[in-house]
Amino acid sequence: MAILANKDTRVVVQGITGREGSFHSQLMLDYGTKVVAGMRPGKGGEWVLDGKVPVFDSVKVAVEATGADTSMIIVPAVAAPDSILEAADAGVRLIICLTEGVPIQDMMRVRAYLDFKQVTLIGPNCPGLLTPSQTKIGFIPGNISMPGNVGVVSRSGTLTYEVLNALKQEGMGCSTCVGIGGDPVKGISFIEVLQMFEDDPLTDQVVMIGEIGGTDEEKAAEYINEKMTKPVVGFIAGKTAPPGKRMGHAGAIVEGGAGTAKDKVEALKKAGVQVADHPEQIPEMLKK
Amino acid sequence: MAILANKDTRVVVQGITGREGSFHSQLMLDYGTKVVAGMRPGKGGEWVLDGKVPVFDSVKVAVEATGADTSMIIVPAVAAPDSILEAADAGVRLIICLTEGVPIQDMMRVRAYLDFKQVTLIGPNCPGLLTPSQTKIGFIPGNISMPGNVGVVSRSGTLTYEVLNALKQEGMGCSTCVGIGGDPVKGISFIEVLQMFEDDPLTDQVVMIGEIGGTDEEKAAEYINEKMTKPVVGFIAGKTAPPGKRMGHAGAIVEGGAGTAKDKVEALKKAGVQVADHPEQIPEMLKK
Amino acid sequence: MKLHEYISKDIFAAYGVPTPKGHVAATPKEAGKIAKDLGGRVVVKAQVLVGGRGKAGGIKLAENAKEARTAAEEILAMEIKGLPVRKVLIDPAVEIATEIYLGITNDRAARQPVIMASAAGGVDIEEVAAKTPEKIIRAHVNPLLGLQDYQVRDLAVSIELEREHWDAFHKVTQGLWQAYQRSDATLAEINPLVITKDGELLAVDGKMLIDDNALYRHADLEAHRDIDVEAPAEVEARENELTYIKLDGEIGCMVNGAGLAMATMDIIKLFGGEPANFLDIGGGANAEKVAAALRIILQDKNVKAVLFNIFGGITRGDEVAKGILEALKQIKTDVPMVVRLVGTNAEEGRALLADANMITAESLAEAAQKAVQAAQGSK
Amino acid sequence: MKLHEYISKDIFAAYGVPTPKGHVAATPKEAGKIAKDLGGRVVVKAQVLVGGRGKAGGIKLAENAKEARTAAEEILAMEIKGLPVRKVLIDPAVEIATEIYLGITNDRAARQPVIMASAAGGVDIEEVAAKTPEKIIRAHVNPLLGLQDYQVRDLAVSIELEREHWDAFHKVTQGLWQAYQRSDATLAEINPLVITKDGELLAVDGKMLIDDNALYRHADLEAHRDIDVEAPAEVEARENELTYIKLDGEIGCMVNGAGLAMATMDIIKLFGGEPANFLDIGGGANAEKVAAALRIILQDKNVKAVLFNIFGGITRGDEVAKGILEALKQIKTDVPMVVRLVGTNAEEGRALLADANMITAESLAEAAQKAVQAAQGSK
Repeated sequence: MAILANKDTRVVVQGITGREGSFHSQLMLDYGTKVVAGMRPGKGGEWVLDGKVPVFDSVKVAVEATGADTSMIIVPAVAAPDSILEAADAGVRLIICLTEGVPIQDMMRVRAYLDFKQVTLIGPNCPGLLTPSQTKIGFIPGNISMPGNVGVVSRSGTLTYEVLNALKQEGMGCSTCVGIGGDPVKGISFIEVLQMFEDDPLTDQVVMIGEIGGTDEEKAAEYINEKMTKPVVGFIAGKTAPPGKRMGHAGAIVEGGAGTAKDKVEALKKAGVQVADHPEQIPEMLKK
Repeated sequence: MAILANKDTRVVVQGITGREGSFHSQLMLDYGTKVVAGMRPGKGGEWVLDGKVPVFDSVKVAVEATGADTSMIIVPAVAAPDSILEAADAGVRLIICLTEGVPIQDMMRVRAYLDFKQVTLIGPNCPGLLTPSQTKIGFIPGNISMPGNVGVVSRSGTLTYEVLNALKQEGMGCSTCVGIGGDPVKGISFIEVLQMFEDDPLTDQVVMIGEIGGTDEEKAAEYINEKMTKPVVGFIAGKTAPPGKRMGHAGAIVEGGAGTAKDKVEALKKAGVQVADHPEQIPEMLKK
Repeated sequence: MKLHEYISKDIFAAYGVPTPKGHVAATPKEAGKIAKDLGGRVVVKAQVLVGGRGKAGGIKLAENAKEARTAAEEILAMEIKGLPVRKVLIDPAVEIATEIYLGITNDRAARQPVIMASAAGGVDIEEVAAKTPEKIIRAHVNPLLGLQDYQVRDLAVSIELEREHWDAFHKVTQGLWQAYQRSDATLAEINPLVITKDGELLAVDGKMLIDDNALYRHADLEAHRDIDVEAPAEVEARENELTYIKLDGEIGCMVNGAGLAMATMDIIKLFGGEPANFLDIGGGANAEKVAAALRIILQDKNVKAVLFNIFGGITRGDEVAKGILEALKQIKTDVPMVVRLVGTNAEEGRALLADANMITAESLAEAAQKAVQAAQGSK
Repeated sequence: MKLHEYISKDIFAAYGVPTPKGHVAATPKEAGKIAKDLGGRVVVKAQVLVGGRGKAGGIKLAENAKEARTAAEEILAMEIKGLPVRKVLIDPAVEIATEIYLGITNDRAARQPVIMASAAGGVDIEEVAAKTPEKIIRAHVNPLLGLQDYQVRDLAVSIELEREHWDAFHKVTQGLWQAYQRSDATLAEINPLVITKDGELLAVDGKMLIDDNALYRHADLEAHRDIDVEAPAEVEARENELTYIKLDGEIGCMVNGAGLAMATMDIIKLFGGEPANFLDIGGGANAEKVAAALRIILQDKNVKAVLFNIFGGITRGDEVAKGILEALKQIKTDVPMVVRLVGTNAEEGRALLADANMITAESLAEAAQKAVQAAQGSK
């Protein structure tokens, strides 16, 4: 078993007929992910990806027909809030929303609604999840990681790949890698994933990758200090970012002086976390 | 102990400075109810009811200052939704909203929000609650009932008084009387109160007073049939009401042929409930 | 409050629902003018707030302006189920390919709005609901979130709407939802929602009920109230904030509280009488309201006795007594009156009424029996 | 996106917030005309999207139209923190009794909007927040319910607002909430909200930030974008859907992903270099975007080396390689380039670039070191 998703996870892809949607769904299928259904209103009844995956007009019907328990959302930003709500109401237990650029007030409403529901949301604006050799749901390239005992949780996308790749170069594998996304209002947070890793018998060490903006890393540091027994190695991106400038996404706004890289590094170190200066140092720190 | 409220219940009255608010708060004080605070924005700092009850500008401050755990709302309909939300957010455990004429869509929104909260709402458009010789919260006249082992739950207002009075005339008392209100969208329902009576060691028999409209009585009948061990006597008002006519409040619309007095009486009888032809028959039915 | 078809459709149109480009007329001449301006075939439709106007002859097809004028003349002379037809709507006739039902109402059990759609539109939807309920697709709407686009798509799929109509259906459905929500409707219904032979979606008939409790924030809608549907006494009652419904019996009732008022009617019947009305003076009624209520009851010449059943809670017995005395000062009447006052300030009330010539009762059963006797005695 | 004071106040006014009846001018002549029409004392305020314009002399009081014209002339000739002043706002001067702070923003930790009020208005609220945080009252707003009236009253109580101003405060606060919500703002702020000596509440200064992700539904606001606040290269980047921020170093970076881009800048610094920019080509960038990105980087004459760090996930290595080749066809340059491609279609990308004259690297550390060396070598 792994946290959040494993080889038995049955995935419906919302937006499977789009260019990126079909491309990544194919990579997922190739990796071994059970992509059991696609959803695209108006395309119900078609089969895609060489006729391997049936498309439905709604997530509800897809879930009923295929037993999908997880939805991956790869739709335009304007459709993402509706897609998340549709998945939540259709009864999947996990929603992974890759879409970037979702308006923050939409996400606040969606989050407030999801608080009613028994469903876990990862994202939006996230690279998804990888449990090596079992399942890959999202963008994380499958070939850059292998099974192992390191749990990885990250707010960043490609920076996560960098870390997985560095681990693999050093012969280290990963239990599950979760990209929680960089948006200011999102689903699952560092703390929830850290907790899962703490409870996961297959995870012995954890890598946490943060960046400037917000106070999620500081809160995670508190959690690590108080509750975690497993060693954690951290990395924070944005040490050279000029304050007050947007670095690509809303999560990277330095808010009112708080949330700087320096603050975060200090908070983590105080919690007993080893903090790397650059991503490729992480494997040796884990070996210590 | 009694269900929902007893002599230790500490009440804040929202709208205490109004004509009806002050009149009924005085009756409640006279009865022995712990009216510990009043709330009326802009009147904070005043004392009312012969200087016995302090008034606060907000429920939150009233709760903090006086330890009120229950709010009674007696404000104009336009202010009632806001008042309910204020009470819910201020942390009381029970809200009794007497106000009549609250728009139904407002109540649907309020209810959807309350589903998040650990709070019980009675009403709106209800006469409130009476636990004889302990506490009276709302309109139910104190002198028409006395302590006893009959639990009373009713959708009606004055019809409830009629029943309490009839019981008292026959020397029968009441454990708690709950007027759940006649609005189509409301707080606590028949079933929840029946369940409380079923679990309440001080209640041996139950009287349930319904009326035409909706299907709450039918659902209650199902519950009684399946779960209740204590005897229930029922009464349904509206046998002579012409179909399709509004009888005073929205709860009394006969919807699409369902919810007639005949349907309800039959459902109750099928569940083993004795159904009275008129309210004053209820005491003798209980005696059987 | 019920809204006329033409007002409902105007509201729908304001929220982006396509409706026929018709107009309303109060005279045959106006109707002819509208038909002429529209050109071609038109439908002339009685604007009355009861169902079954089609069967009653209240909807006529007209080939041209002259026929429209004649049709309007006939319809405007009609009474449908006792209601006079004051206005007709002249809509262009459409060529219908498909008829859909679409409606939103409050599901009190679910405490949420529910949207319903059916491919079996254009007929009596209640009959469909009773006989083939599976043909009506339902979806609950979270009142905090509002109608979601995916729900609209699910409806479209479920009623097997052709995909080419999805975008138009989305616009109609979200428009209807907005109309329902922003108007504080308890019902917003399009039946039929037509797909024309040209492939357009069109709300050919529309119906709205507005929550009376919310009318304070919809003065524009309140202005459209059609008092024709109410008996004059009911109008007067409403203006006095009373709820009065005239019935066919001979015992007038004045009661506080809807439930007790119904129970009072029921017990009158149980003891062999017939209630002349439902009348709820509401909570906290003052003397003035009580006086108005008594005047309204006594306007009904069938009334042979009046039963006052007041159980004081928020309403105070003394206020009620004052109201009765006030009314009796103004109205000379021989109708016997039975009074039962219990509860808050009941004793003060009884004291005030001691000198008036009234029959008193202790129990409800006693009061009802005395009222039935009094009515028989005064026949 | 930041909105100018005058646009923010126009939006507030549209939602019922009282604002001074001023107008905006682009020339001294216009300013004089507006001041004359307003009559009496006016304030002439520079419309620039940076703080501290008051200290910089960008706000001047004028007793009459002539003085207003002179003040406008002076202000319109200014640059404030590097930004040219293109417009001035001429507002009637008000007599201030009290200054309040009122703002709404997103609390990302709470995942809800938060409304903040303080009796200590009119000053730098961040300083108040830092030094005397207890003077700022906060209330979270449930995004599904919206701002409740009781919350507004609680704020009024907490900032000890005189009761006579509660109704006006309610109107201002609910108006600000509507403005925040309907405009998809990430900040809507009135500072100061003034109580005038006549007892009126007036939003004397206003500020709004709009969520860039939501601009697709606010074309009217997008039209107000002030590109003066962005370097020309940043404007060009935005138009190509790239995120570019110019910095002062000599190593240009092109990276996919904000986190990796920041980490790449950090590692350049770690190995003794200085990044010339932040540039995120985003997820799934195609050849065209990559070419645009390279053009933008090379426009910066400080750039002595370029580091491409592409870790393919949604972005494909072959697309990036095609973009680089495309750009190099158009741009003649001697700047050395270090390329690191990993992940999705990285091999295909490397194959495409094999014949171009580029330095390649396997690891990020290696890439950064090579870029630092190349930049030093090309000096």
